[in-house]
Amino acid sequence: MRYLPHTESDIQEMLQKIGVKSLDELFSTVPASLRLNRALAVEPSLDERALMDHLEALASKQPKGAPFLGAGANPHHVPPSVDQLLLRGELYTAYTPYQPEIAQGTLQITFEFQTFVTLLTGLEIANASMYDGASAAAEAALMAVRISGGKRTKVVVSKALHPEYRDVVRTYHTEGFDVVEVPFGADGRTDMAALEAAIDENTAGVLVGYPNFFGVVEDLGAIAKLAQAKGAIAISCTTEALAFGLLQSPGAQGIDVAVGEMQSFGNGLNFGGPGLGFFATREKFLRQFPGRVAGATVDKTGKRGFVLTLSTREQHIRREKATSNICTNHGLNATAATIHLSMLGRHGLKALALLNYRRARYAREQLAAAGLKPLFSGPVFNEFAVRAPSDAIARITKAGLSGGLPLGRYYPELGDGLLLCVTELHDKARIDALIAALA
Amino acid sequence: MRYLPHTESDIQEMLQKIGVKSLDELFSTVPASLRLNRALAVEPSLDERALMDHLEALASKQPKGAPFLGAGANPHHVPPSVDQLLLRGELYTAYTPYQPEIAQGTLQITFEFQTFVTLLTGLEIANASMYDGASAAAEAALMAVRISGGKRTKVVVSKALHPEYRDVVRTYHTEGFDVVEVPFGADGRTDMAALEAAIDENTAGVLVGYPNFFGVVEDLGAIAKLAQAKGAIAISCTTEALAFGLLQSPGAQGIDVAVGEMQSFGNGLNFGGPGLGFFATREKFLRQFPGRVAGATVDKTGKRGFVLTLSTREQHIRREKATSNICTNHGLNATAATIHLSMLGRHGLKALALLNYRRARYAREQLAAAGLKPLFSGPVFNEFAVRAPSDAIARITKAGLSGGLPLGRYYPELGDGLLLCVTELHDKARIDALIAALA
Amino acid sequence: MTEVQAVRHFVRLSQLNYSVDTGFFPLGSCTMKFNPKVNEWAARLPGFAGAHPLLPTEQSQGVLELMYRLERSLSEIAGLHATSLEPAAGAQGELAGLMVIRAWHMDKHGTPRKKVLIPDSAHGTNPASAALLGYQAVELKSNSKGVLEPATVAAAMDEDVACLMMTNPNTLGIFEEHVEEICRIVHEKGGQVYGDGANMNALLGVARPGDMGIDVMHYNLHKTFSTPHGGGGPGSGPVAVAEHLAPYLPRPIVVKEGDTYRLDFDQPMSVGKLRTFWGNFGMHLRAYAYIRELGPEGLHAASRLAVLNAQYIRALIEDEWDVAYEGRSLHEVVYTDKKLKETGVTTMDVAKALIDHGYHPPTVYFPLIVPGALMVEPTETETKETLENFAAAMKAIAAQAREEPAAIKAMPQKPVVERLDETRAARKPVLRWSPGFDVGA
Amino acid sequence: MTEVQAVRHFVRLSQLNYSVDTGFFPLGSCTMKFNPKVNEWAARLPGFAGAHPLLPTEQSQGVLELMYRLERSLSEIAGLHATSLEPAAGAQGELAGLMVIRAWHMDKHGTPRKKVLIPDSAHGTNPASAALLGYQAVELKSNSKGVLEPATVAAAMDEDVACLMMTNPNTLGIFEEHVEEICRIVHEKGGQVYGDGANMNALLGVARPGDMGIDVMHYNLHKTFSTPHGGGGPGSGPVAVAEHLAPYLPRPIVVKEGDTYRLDFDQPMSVGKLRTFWGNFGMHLRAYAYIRELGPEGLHAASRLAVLNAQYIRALIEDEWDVAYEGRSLHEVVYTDKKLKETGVTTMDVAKALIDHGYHPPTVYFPLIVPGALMVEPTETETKETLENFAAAMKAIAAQAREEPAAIKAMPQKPVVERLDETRAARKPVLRWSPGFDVGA
Repeated sequence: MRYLPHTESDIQEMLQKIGVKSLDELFSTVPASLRLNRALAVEPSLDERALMDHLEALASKQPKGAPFLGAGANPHHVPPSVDQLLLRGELYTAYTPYQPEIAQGTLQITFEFQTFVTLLTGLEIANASMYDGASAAAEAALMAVRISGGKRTKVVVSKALHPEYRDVVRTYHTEGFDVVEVPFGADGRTDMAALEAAIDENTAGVLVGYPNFFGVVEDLGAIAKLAQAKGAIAISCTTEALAFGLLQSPGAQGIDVAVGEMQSFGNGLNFGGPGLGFFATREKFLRQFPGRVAGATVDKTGKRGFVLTLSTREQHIRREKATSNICTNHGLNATAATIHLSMLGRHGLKALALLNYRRARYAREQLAAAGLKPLFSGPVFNEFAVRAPSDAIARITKAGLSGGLPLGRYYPELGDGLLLCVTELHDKARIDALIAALA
Repeated sequence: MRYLPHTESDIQEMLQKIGVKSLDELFSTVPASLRLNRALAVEPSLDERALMDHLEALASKQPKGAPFLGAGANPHHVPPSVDQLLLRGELYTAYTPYQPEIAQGTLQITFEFQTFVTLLTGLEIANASMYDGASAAAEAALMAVRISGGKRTKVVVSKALHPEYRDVVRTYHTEGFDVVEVPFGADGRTDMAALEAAIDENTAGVLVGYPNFFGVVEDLGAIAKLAQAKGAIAISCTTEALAFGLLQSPGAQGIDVAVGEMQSFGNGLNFGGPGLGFFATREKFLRQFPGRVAGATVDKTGKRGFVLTLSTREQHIRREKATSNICTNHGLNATAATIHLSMLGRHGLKALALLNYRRARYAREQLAAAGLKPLFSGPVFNEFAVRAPSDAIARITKAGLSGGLPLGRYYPELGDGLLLCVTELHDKARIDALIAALA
Repeated sequence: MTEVQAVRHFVRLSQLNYSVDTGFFPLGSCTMKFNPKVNEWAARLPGFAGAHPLLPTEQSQGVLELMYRLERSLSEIAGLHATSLEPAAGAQGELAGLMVIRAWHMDKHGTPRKKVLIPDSAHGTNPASAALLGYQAVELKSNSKGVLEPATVAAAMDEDVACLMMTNPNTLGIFEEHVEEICRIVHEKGGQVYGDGANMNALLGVARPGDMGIDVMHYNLHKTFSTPHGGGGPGSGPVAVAEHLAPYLPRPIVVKEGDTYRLDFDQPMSVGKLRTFWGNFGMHLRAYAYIRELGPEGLHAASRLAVLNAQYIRALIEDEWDVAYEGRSLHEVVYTDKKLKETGVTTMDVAKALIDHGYHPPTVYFPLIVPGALMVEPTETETKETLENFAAAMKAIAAQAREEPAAIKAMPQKPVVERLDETRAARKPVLRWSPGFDVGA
Repeated sequence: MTEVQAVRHFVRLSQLNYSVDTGFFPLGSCTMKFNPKVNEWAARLPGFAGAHPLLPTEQSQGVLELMYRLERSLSEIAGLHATSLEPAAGAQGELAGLMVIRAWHMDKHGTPRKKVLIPDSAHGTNPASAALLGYQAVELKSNSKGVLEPATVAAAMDEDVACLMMTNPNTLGIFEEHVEEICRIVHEKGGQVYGDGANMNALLGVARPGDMGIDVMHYNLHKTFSTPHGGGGPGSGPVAVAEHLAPYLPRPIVVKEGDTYRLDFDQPMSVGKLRTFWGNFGMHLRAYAYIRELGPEGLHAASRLAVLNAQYIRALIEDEWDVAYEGRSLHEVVYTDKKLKETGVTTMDVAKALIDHGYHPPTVYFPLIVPGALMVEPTETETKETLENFAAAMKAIAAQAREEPAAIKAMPQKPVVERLDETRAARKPVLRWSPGFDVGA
C-alpha cells in the first residue's frame, strides 16, 4: 500500500517476533466495546493521478490572477528560487531543532530570521516567529500586562487596527485584561485626543496598526509618547511588512513592541493560513517576551553553533508558568521570509516597496480621476480605501478580476468604502482593467 | 543586475588589480572592426514577474490534458516525488562526473540506470543514455557496421519502424552504410518474407520496432533468427519502454542490441525533447558499443565507488577514432527514469503496464463498436491504429481533447489510419469522451 | 545577495539538518512519518496558494469544498459531531477546546469552574493552556501500570472541575483502558473530558475518542496526517467536539448548502476568533490529500502498522533496554536508562550517540514521570530493515556504554558541531547578527 | 521501493555530488554559470512539459512561438541568418553544421571535399564529428602566442578542404585576432569556416561570429545560456548559419506567417533529420527565459563580467601560477604545472587538492597542447569574494606542494571516497548491479 512499506511476509515475521498472532492482538488493551469494527466512513482512496486530477479540479474553481486585496493577506511575488529551496526535504521535513547538532540549518536560518525582524522593526530582539500577526498582537498585549506585574489590566486598541486582530486580542483577554477601543478620524488615523483620554494608569499597553487596516500610516512617534507618558507599553502592529522597506521603523519612533504579519515575504496567500507572525521588542524585555528563540553559542571545541535558548520561559519547561502556550511556531514560513529577504537585500527591499507604492499611487490617482474618491486623507503605502459604487464587487468579478474588500463587512458606518491593495503583481494593464471596471 | 553580483566598486577594484582602465580594455585583442558597438537586437529584459506572466501566457496557449498520442513521445504520469527530487540542485546543476570523488551521486544513479536498462531489455550491458531513441537506433546501426569491421555496409530496416527513426538512421548513414527498407503486412508487422529476402551477406544489422510505430508487437525471436542466420546483428528499437513491463524482453528473444526511448519513465513530453535514448547489448560487444558508461571500482582504502569507465572508446580520448562523437548525454533524463523505476519496482512496473494495456484495450473495443475498426490485426500494447473518418482530428479538437496522429502524414497509403495511444493518464471519462467525439 | 549566493547559502544550511527525508526519525509523540510529495505539489497549485481569504463566497468554492470535506473526515475519524479547522497548531487547538468547555460551563452553570485535572504523563502544553485561561491545573497520578485509575479521578473530581485533559493512548504509549469509566465519572460531576489528539496515529479506524466519551479533542495534522513539520511549524490543530459543544466552536465554520460551500459566521455562542482568517489552509489541503490517498483501509492500516513497528523494536531490544511500564503499549514505547545507571551514561548521552549512528534521537526526558525517559515512535512508514538497523544501534550503544562510556560521552562527532554550550547561550544571549558578532570561530 | 525509501536514497546520493548550487565550479570550457530557478519553474508549466510534438499546428502555438523567438535571438547574437534548434547537444550541433557544409559542397562543387582543418587547440569533438562524416582531420599548429596564423591556414588550405573548424576565443581563452583574414583565406579556396560556439560566453554583444566571416556555428545552450548541465545532459546545440547555407539546415525550421507559427518541412536541400522531433524544447525554453531575463544589456554585461572574473583570478595568482600563453586572454585562462615540476605534484594532484579546499577542480589536461593544463573559467555569476577565496586556495596548494607534496598526493580526504582505481574499473568492468555484486566494501 502506498507509503506503507510492509510486505505480508514482513508483517508475519514481525508479529512472530513480538509474540502475537495478529495485528488485532496488538490492540488487546483497547476494550472490545470501544473497537470500531467497521471501516471509517471517509471517502475512498484515490491513486496518485486521480488525486491530482481531483485537487486540480478544486483548485481550478478559484479565480486566476492576483486579487486587488490585502487586508492582512497580501498578494506578492514569491520567487521560484524561494519556493524551490523550501522544497528541500532537509528543511521542510525536519522537526523543531531540539537536537541542535543535527539542526544547525534550521537554527541558523532562525537566527537570521530574528536578525531580519530586528532590522526591519528597528528593535533589539525578536523571536523565531508566531502563528500570525493577530496572535502576535494578542501575545504583545499579554506581555504588556505581564510587564506591569499584572497590576495594569487594560489594553487600549485603535479601532483602525485590523478587525480580526482586534477579535483575536479580545478572545485572548479572557482573564488577563480589558480591551478598550479608540476611534479613528477622517484621515483614517487613530483619533489622538480619544487615545490620550483612553490611556490611564491602569493601561498596560497601547496597540495600533502601522499601516493600519485602511492602509493609513499612523504617527507612531506621537502614539508612543502618549503611551509611555502613562507608563504603558507602546505596541505597533504591521500587517504588510513590506511597508518597512519605505517607512521609518517602529523602533526608530520609540515603539516598545513591534508585532505583525510577515507573510508578504516569500509566502503565498493560502486562503489566509499559515501566516507568519513576528514579534520584536527591546532587550530589557528579554525574559518576558513570548515564543521560541534561537541564540548563538559555541561547542566544546569553541566552534560557533546555534541552539534554542531562553527556554526557561517556555511551556515544556515551565508548564503552567510559561510566558505562552505556544509550542509549534511557523518555522517554515519564517524560512521562506528569510530566504526572500536574503535575496532582496536592503536595496531590493526598498526597490520592491517603492514599486508597490508607485503602482498603488497610480491606481489611486486613476481611480480618483474616474470618480472613486479616497475615503481617508491620511498617507498610505500599497493599500487604500475609496468610495465605491455599491455594485463594485460584481463589476470587478465580471471583469475577470478579484478583490476589493467592502469595508461595511467590518465597519457598517463605512458602507461605501472599498479597501484595495496594489502590489508588484498588478501590472499597468491589470490596474487599468480594474479602473475600467469601476469607472 | 539579476544574477550578476558585481557592485560598481567591485568592478573598479578588480580592474585596478588587473591593471586596465575599463571593461572595454579587457577586450583589446578583439579587432575594432569586429566590435559590435551597438546593443544586440534581442527583446528587452523582463523582470522575474513579467517573465513569468509572459511564459505562462505562452504555455496557456497549449491544449490541456493528456493527448491520445504517443508515437515516440508517450504521455505518462510523472510522480511529483520524481519531479521534486530532480529539482535538487545537487543533481541538476552538476556536471558530467569527470571528478568521481565529488560525483558519486550522479555516478551511482547512472550505474543504477544501466542496471535498469539491462533488466528491462534482458541484455548484459547498457550505456549511460543517449540523446533519444532515434540517435540510439542510428548508433546501433553504426555499431553493427563497426562489428563487421566495416566489411558489411547494409542495414535492413523495417518500414514499420518509427518514420523519424528511419529518417535519422538515413541521416547518419552518410558514409558508413546503406539503408534498405522492408514493408509491413496486413497485421502491421514487418513482412517476414520480404525481410528474409532483404538480408544477405553484406547486411550488418537488422532493425525493427518493438512495439513498432503502429503499436504492433513484432515477433522478435523470428527476426533475430533471420538476421543471425546471415551473420547480421539483430536490433530491436522500442519507443514505449513501458511495454517492457508486459512483453518478453528483447534479450530473451535472442536480440543482440536493444535500443529505444525511455522518456516514458519519469519524463514529460516537452514538445518531443529532451528524450532519453537507451542502448543495451551483449557483453561481447563491450569495446564496440557507443556512449558513456559508469562502472564500479574501489578507492585506495578499498571502499566501493563509481567512475566513468571504458572511456578509451570516447572522443575526448580517441578524438577522430572514437566510437561516436557523443559528449553530453541525457543524464538528468536518465536520473528521472531511474528514480521512477526505483519507486515502481518490478511489481509497480507490471501493474502500470497492465493498466495501460487494459485501458487501451477498452478504448479499442469501444472504438470498434462505434465503427472505428482496427487498421491492423497484430497484437498491441497501449498504442494502436484505427480506420477513422477524415475529420477525426477536427472532431477530437472540438471535444476539447487532443491527439491521434493521421498516419497519412508518414504513410500516404494509410490515409484513413489514425494512431492513438491510451495510458494511465486517460481515465474512463476521457476515453469515453474520445469515443463520443469520433463515433 | 544574488540568487546564486542565496541558493548556495541555504542549500549548504539545509544539508546541516537531519530530516525525515534523510533518515529515520523516531521522535516519540511527534509522529515523524513520511510526508508525501504529491501533497507538496498540491500545495503549490496556483488556485490554492493564491487563494485570498476575503474574497466572496462564489470565488472561494474550491478551497471551501476542500475544507468541508476535510472537516467531515476529521469528525468521522474522531467520532465527534463537528470540527473547527481554525487553530494554528496543537497548542492553539487545546486552547480552543478549553475555551469551548469554558464557554459551555458559563452557559450551563454560569461559571467557568476553577480546576482542570491533568494526569502526570501529560504534554507540557496541557497545563500551559489551562493556565492561560485562568484554570488551576491539578495533577493526577498514573498507577504502576502507567494508566489512570477511575478511583484517582473520582477522588479529585468535584463541581469545581471544568474538565479532565487526557491523552489516549497516553504519553507512555499505553491505552487508557478505563477511559469509558473515567469519562462517566467526570460527566457525573458536570465536567467535560478533553482528549489530546497527539497520539491519534495509534487509533485511526481502530477506536474513536467520541465513542469513548471524550467531549472535545484536537488533532495535530502535522503528526497524524503527515503535514510536514517544517523545522518548527506550521502545524494545524483542528478541534473536534461533541454535538452539545458545537455552538461554542471558534467562528466561522464551513457549511454546505445545496452545492454551495460557505463560511458561517452566525454563531452567537462561539468563543470567537483565535487567529486571523480560517485556519492553516496550507496544512488542511495536505491533510486532506493524505486522507484521500489512504482512504478508510489505508488509514486503518497506517495505525496498525505504526503499532506493529513500535512493538517490533520493543521485541528486538527488550533484553538490553528497560521499558518504563510493562503492559502492552501501542505506537510508541518509553524506555528508561536504568540498565545504564552504573556506567554513568545518561539518556542524553544515548541520544547523542544515536546521532553518530545516523539516527535522529528519540524524545528524551519525557514524559516527566519516567526517569531518563527515551520515547521511541517509529511510525508506519519505516521498513522492517530500518527498524532492525536502529535496534542494532541501540544494542551497540548499550554495549559500548559498558565498555567505553567516555567514548559515548564524547558523541556526537559526525555533525558539523559537537555538543553545544546551552548554558552560555542562555546566560549571554546573542539573538541576532551584529557588526561585532563574534561567538566562537 | 516506497516513496520514502526512494526519497531517502536519492537525497542521500544527491548530497554526494558537487554542483553549481553547492559551490564554485570553475570548469574551463564548460561555463558552469548559475542556473536561474525561474527557468526550472517555467519548464514545469503543464503547457510546456505536456506539449506533444505531433499535435496540429493550431495546438502548438505557444511552444512554436517560443522557439521562433529563441531562433531570432540566437541568429542575432551570432550575426548569422538562421538557426536550427534541432541538435540535441554541442556535438550534434557540430555534426549538423558539418553536414550543412558537406551538403553545400555537394551542391556547389559536386563533391563533399576530403579534408577538415582543425587547430591543435580544438575540442575533441571536432575531429570526432569530422571523422563521422568521413572527413580527414588535418591539424593546424597554433603559434607561440596560442593563436592561429593566417600563414598556417594558407599553407594547409586547398580545394580539397571542406572547412576550417575554429573556436573563438579558442580553448586557451585567447581571441583569434586574425579571424577575418583566416576566413578570407578559406573562402578564397571555396572552403567554409565552422565556428565552435563553446566559448560564446566571452562575446555576447561584444562581437559576432557572423561578422568575423564565420559561416556556421553551433551554440551550447547549456553553457552560454545557463541551461543546467544535469550531471551529464541534456544539452542543446542549435546551429546557426549564414544565408547561403540556410537551405541545408536540418528540417524542419520554425517560421512565422502572420500571427501563426508553424514547422516548415518544405526544405528540399535539407541535410535531413538528426533526431526525433524538433530539438530539446525543454532546454530551448530555459535558454529563451534566460535571454529574456537578461535582455541586450544583461547579455553584454554577462560577457564583460565573465572576462573580468577570469582576468581577476589571473591577476591574483600570477606570481604563483604559470599561464600557458602570455597574451591577453578572455573568459578563461589556462595554467600549466611548470612551477611545480620539481615537487612531483601534478596537475591531477592539484585538482584533487582543490576538492579538499571545497572547490570543483578546473578542467585538467586540456587543451592537449598545454602540458599539465589547468583551465579555469569562473563565469560571471561569481562574486569577487569567491574568486579571492579560490585564488587563496590555489596559492595555498602551490605552497603546500613545495612543503608537503605527500599530503597533496593523498588528497582528496573530504569526499565520501578517496581517489578511485580507474584502471581496475576499465580492466574488470562492472557495469550493473547483480546478485554477486561485491566490488569493494
